[in-house]
Amino acid sequence: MIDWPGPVLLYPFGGVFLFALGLYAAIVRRHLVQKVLGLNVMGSGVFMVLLSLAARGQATDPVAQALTLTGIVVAASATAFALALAVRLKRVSGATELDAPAGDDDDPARER
Amino acid sequence: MIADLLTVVLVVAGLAFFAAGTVGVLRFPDVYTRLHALTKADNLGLGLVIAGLLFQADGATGVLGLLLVWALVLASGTVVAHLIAQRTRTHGAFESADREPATRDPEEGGG
Amino acid sequence: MSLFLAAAATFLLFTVLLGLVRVLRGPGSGDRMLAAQLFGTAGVAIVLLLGFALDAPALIDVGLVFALLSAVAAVAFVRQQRLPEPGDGGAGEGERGPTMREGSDDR
Amino acid sequence: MSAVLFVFDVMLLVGIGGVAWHCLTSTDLFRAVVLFIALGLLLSMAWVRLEAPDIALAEAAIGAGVTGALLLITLERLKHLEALSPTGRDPEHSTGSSAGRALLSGVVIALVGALGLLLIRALLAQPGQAGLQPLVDAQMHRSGVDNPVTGVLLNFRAYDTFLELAVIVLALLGAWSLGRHESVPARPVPGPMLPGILRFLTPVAIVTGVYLLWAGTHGPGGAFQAGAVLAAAGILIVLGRPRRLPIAPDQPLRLGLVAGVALFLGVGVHGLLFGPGFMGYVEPWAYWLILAIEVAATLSIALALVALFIGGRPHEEDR
Repeated sequence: MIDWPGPVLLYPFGGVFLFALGLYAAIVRRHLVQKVLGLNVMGSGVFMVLLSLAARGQATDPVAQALTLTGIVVAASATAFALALAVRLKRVSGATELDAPAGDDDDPARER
Repeated sequence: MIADLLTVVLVVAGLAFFAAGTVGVLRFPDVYTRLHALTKADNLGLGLVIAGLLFQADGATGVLGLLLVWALVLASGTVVAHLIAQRTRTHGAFESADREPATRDPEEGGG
Repeated sequence: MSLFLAAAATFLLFTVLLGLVRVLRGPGSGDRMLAAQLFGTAGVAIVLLLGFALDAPALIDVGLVFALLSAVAAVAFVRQQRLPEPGDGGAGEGERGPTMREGSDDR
Repeated sequence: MSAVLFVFDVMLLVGIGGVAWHCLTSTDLFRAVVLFIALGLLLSMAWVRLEAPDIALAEAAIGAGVTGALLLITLERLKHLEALSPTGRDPEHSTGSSAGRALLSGVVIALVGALGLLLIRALLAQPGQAGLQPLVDAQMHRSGVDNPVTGVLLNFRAYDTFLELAVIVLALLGAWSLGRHESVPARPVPGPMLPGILRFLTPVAIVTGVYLLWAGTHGPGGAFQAGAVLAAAGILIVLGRPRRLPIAPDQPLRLGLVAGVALFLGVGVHGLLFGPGFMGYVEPWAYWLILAIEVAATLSIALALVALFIGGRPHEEDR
């Protein structure tokens, strides 16, 4: 089906870019939902690297595809759990980020 | 040969509707007119593309699958456009999910 | 033939990426959502065109799932509520059942 | 042909990179979520290009459908809690000292960039052949199915899939341990259109899910894709309820949630006692055992994803 080595050449680097971008966002962004989005993008980068490595030869490697498939479903359920944690944190402490002093009066809100 | 020609004509017509729809979504002034452009791309654009592909499909399953996709997009696309319009009318166009409506809490309005 | 179909898919991808500008600009949430809807429909067309271009008939199933599930996010979107107005807060709470009352009792 | 596909690939990758960038740097959370949904669709196209229709199906169902709806509803829940007690607010504006933030950003960019370069170097050193494909191909006739991905998932590497089902149940247990569920905060758009479309879409989604489950033994599809599509149908039902969530009967719900893991474990032990070993199948039955496990796994995955969408543990326990 592939008559040129294109995906093999291009997609792994796209995957590395996604991984790095997601890692950056997961570290730097402070809102928990944004961190979760960053982790998801990181995961997508990993999947892209795996799948493009699987697509190298004449036929695709089903082992890597199976790994990715389980990975996608696990990522979805982990995302759901993380979001449930974020909602719970919001309910208990009123915060949507980790490093804010939870429910404290020293909230940045006072600075404004 | 005739089938191939028909495919080309229909798919090109579909692409034209998609292009027009995209231009409309980009250029029209408000949600309602943009929805108008979107539904053209949804119904006619995809419809013509699928009509073109029907001539390339082999076997009844391929044809049925394509028609089912078309029916799904027709139904859900139309209703979704309607729902977005209705929501915009009742909730206002500029409410964004992570911002508080300015009327409710003035302190939050700037966020 | 497959060359033409691949070119058509590429053209559609181009229009889709242009349409993403509307998601970026907004301004309203309805604008972003409708651009995503256009994205979903064009995505169906791209996948179908690619399926015939690459001679992979299984991609019709992918198109089917695209068509089916692009509606789910939109339905979730229109189900979103506005914040309860200060005036009708009581009615809103009652409407949402016991869990939310529990939530406000927590604090 | 190849030149056109090259243009397609380049545009797709530029699109994916750009959408991911804007998604992760956006300060407007709603915009970020819509961009994330668009990213799921683009990734699905990328998986099509990488000859992985199985993954494209799962990504379309999960990335665009389940996760998208979940993120939208989570934003709504956070906003609702914000309205209940407006204490912690406007997280994106609480940036602390801007010089410190800039320094942190710079350091993280440098580290992430270095990591990226390392990864690219490692990728370039990879040998150019398709890993384990010949091995799978040689053993395929013994797996009981025709789709190699399903064969790997449910036969050759059944252990992974078994533990993966356990992880999903674990995630759900974690979510349930956080307390009662947050009701889906929603006031639907009035009028007959929303119930009407749900009445149309839900059965089609269920039929599609069952079809994908059946298709999985010989073509793209299988338990995960079917579970995701069925979960989308369940989410549609949850969203379609005008006021309250349906309260699921407790025992059947729990049984359904562990059905996949339990049946998998049972068949695995059966293989240990009577067959080739733990998680092995007695060969003439392989097809039927795999089909049974897939049905149970589909049920479990769909129920778990819907339960995760709803949030905490069901009501009845609190009574």
